[in-house]
Amino acid sequence: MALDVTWAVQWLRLSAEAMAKHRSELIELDRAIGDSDHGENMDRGFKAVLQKLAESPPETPGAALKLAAMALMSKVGGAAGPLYGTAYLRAATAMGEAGEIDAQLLSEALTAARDGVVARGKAEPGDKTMVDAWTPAVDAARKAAADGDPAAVLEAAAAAAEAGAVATDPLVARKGRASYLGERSAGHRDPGAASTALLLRAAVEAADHAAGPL
Amino acid sequence: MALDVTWAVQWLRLSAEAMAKHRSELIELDRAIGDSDHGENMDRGFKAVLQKLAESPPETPGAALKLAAMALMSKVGGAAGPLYGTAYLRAATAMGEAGEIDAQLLSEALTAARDGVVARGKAEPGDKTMVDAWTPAVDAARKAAADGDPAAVLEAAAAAAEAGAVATDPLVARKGRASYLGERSAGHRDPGAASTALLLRAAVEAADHAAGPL
Amino acid sequence: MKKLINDPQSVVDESVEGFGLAHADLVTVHADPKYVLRTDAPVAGKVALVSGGGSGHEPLHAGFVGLGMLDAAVPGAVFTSPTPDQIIPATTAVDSGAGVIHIVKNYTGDVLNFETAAEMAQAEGVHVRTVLVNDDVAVEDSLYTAGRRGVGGTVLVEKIAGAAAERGDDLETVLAVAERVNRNVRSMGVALSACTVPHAGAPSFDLADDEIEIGIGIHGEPGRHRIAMENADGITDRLLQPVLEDLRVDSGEKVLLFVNGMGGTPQSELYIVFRRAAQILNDRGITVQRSLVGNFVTSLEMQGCSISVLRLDDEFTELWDAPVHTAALRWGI
Amino acid sequence: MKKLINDPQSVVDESVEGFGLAHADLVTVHADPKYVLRTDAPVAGKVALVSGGGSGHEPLHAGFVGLGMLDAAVPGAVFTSPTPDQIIPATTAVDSGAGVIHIVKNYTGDVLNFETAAEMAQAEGVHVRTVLVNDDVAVEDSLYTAGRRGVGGTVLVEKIAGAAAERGDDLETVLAVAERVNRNVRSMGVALSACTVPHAGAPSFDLADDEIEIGIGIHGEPGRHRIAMENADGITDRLLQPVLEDLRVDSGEKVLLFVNGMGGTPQSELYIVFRRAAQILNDRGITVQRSLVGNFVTSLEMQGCSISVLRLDDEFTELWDAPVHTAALRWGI
Ligand SMILES: Nc1ncnc2c1ncn2[C@@H]1O[C@H](COP(=O)(O)OP(=O)(O)O)[C@@H](O)[C@H]1O
Ligand SMILES: Nc1ncnc2c1ncn2[C@@H]1O[C@H](COP(=O)(O)OP(=O)(O)O)[C@@H](O)[C@H]1O
Ligand SMILES: [Mg+2]
Ligand SMILES: [Mg+2]
Ligand SMILES: [Mg+2]
Ligand SMILES: [Mg+2]
Repeated sequence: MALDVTWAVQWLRLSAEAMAKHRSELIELDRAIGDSDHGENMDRGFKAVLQKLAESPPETPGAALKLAAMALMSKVGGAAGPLYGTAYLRAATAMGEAGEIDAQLLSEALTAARDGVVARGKAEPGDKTMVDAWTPAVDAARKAAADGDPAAVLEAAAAAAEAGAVATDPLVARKGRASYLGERSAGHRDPGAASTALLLRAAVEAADHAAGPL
Repeated sequence: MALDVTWAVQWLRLSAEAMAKHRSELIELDRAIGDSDHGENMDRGFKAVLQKLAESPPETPGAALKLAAMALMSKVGGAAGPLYGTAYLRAATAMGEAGEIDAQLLSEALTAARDGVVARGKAEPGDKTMVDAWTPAVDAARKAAADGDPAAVLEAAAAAAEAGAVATDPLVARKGRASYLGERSAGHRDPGAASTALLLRAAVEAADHAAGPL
Repeated sequence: MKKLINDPQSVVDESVEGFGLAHADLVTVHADPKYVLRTDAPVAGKVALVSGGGSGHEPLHAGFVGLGMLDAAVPGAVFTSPTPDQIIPATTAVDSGAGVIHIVKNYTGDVLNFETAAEMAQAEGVHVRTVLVNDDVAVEDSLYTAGRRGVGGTVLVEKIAGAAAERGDDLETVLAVAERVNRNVRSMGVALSACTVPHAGAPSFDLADDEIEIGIGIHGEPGRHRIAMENADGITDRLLQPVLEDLRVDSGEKVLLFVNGMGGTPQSELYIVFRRAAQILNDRGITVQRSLVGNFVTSLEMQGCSISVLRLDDEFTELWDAPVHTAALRWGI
Repeated sequence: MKKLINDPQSVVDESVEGFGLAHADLVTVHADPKYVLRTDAPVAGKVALVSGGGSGHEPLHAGFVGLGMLDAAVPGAVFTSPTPDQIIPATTAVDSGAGVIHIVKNYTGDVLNFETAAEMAQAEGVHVRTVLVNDDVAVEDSLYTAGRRGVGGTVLVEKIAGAAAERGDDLETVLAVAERVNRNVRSMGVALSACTVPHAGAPSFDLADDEIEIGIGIHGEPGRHRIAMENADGITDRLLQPVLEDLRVDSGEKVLLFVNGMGGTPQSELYIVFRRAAQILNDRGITVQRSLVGNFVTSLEMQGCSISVLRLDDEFTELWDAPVHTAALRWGI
């Protein structure tokens, strides 16, 4: 199974589906410790991604992610917009012109994405942000990359991101809007970590699809 | 039993008690078809009456009612303030300098009060206003006056006012704030008719008190 | 009931006191009896305007005391008209000899209390004239009611008559201007929620989550009818149509469009209503020459709005544009 | 959820469109990407001020576009910061060559989006400087948070820096004024009720009938702690004390006292809070030299208020008093 542009486009489509499907859930998470907009923002952003995809179909995985980055940057707003925008842009840059993404390149792209989030947001692991999903995902991806199977890399990343998101529950936020709540932020999942996990799961599903008929 | 200044003062005191006790009930009536203030207005007004009574004790029943008229006029506000103010002023004028009010004078004073309300408010019987309590009260008082017992006049007036207030329930208001509701005003008691009944009942009780020890 | 108050009985006292502290450059507050004067009252040779009514409609009326508008405001208890013992001294205090106009919203209580006060001030030698504001088209059948209520249009009467007084018009001329504004303005309101009168402690009416009250007044009283919730454009249509019908404003005419918030509705929503109303007027060939959007005649924290349309002529426009300096309306100075 | 809206997704579009229709003399609205310009922008030789942020805080920011204040406002989705593709064209549109200042409330989203936009506008040759407003003392421990939020003080920064720009100060001077305002203002807010974000459909937090949230921001986010309901004086004390402590304002100093409504609180209650706050300042020998009371930085229909205190010096007072002509603040013109 190859992670080519078909996979990348499918990933973005399934991401859009996931954001629409989990919109209320992400709003609800953000309502508890933020300002009730994360699901709305992500849904709006990925709808814009779909539109861009229809307007100008990309030719490489990197181009697909770059297109997504631009759409997210200009339509999501809030903290998540620039953070995801940077993440996708850095990943796209890492992928370069490659027509197919192998396990190694995939793990490098995920690492670049995470580094982009950290560079923009300056959050550290444990601050109860999307970094707490990205960082374990990157660690798991790098480990899995040794075996050379990109699908396994994706699965490892998604599973680790999911665990990372769950692990934000007890944390006290130190970055982003939830940090204003201090101790009261504990006991709730970080919305951005949750959306990161959903997006990485969509990447796995896209790879499954790409393996079978579309 | 004589309706002298002691009775008049007692009437005003018991009126104040009744307004305080039924404050919420009158607010609730006004909430349904008005603006939720009648009980508050009357309570505030009669508290002012009590204060005036303490400051300058009146020497005749007429003086007591005049004092009440002035206090009500300046503290009740809304529609009820000028209407009750006029009623008490006209009654006071009818009573003149008399030290004791006999049945005939009492019925004349009640008539003058009612006429004052009508002159100011221009409501007709059936318009769902306090006139619907005052008018039957006056009719009953005049009939009872023939027997010469002022206590019986008061009782007749109070009972008729109570019945008149109850009879406003099905009416559609044509005067005052409730008239804006049109048909929707039916099915609720008029707050002003209800307070008129309470005030006339207080007059009866004052006469009972005046008969026994104060 | 949660309110930023200390005691339901002291709401008006403390609020008016705070108003006086915040706007000491504009107004002088008299505590007992309670009324609010322009600091420079009486203004020599000027016809004075006095208005008043129940409290709970802020900024009406005290927020409109100042140059180019009211000379005095007389606040009653919440939703309860003020009493003659307040209105009389306010009236005499602002009279420069040129006479005083009482701007009275048409409610039985306000009418009766101002009537008494006018009579007594007149007896003290003040020339008092009264204009009754009754712009509310929600009251359909004025023969069988206390007559149309004064609502949003009141601000427009106060502003335009205030400018006429400020430019030096005499008593009868200012009165005629005020009456002409009243004849040329119509309003209608909607409530999405009731308000809670502090001393009552309970909402002034009960409204289900999917219901709205059409044709409400400004005292938290229920409206003429209750309908299922609609979108903003639908509600705007329902408010504007009776206003336009009653005002009989034609294509080619110019109007002032006033979208007034009832107190608890965010400004963003008022502009959504304004947008639709302006579109409708535009479609009918009516020019929106002036506009006003905001909380001016409120019902405590009620959610909802009213729409007022005033037919403009050159004189009205000139008087509207004339300088005004009050706590709630200010321009040209 | 009952709101005067047509569709949760079109709230900002329609509201800003209505705003443009109502204030066509003051502003030009660009629909896509969305931003609001002073009609006469770019003003030759003048440093331009651009602000923006999530919608739902009206009149902030579009209500402050006009002479003596902002040159452009950039509204995001409700409670969501705008994006660089809006901020960049707004920035270039108002630049006369004298440079542009971004007034940014300190929230991660606003900071990141304005940062990106500033970088790109800079790359297009516009001199962009940024002032971060962070006046909210409710955020106590800024080392372990995203830092203090920008709340009520934002209006004061916009007004005073706007006046400096209007009088012809250069880029660095206006920036210095803006930063000096920010250093001299502190705020703290309370919510009596939550607000409902249109697209969310549910209140932004749940509050019992006898509870209030102290230290709220302006995005419907919960505050720092929740306490039992208190009276207005008690609440005012709780808000004002940390403000005064943090600002370290002393007897003999002069301040501007700003009581800001969160959107759903009646004006009468704001004046009750103002009264108490003015009394406390007075008791401490601090002079309330200027005051501002009203809904200026709101959270939709939230009930509650914030108190801001700005330490005044002669320059600030002069700049505060300078003419301003915007939809929401106007004087001297
Ligand atoms: N400094 C930061 N670094 C990394 N992620 C952050 C940072 N600040 C916020 N986030 C992420 O952004 C999410 C909130 O996104 P969103 O609700 O869309 O924006 P906003 O907080 O502006 O409303 C948080 O749940 C968190 O995961
Ligand atoms: N025109 C009128 N004639 C007689 N009584 C009236 C008239 N208008 C109102 N009322 C009486 O006044 C009562 C309302 O008083 P109140 O609530 O104190 O004043 P408001 O209506 O100004 O709030 C009504 O219930 C009615 O009995
Ligand atoms: Mg959010
Ligand atoms: Mg009433
Ligand atoms: Mg009343
Ligand atoms: Mg947000």
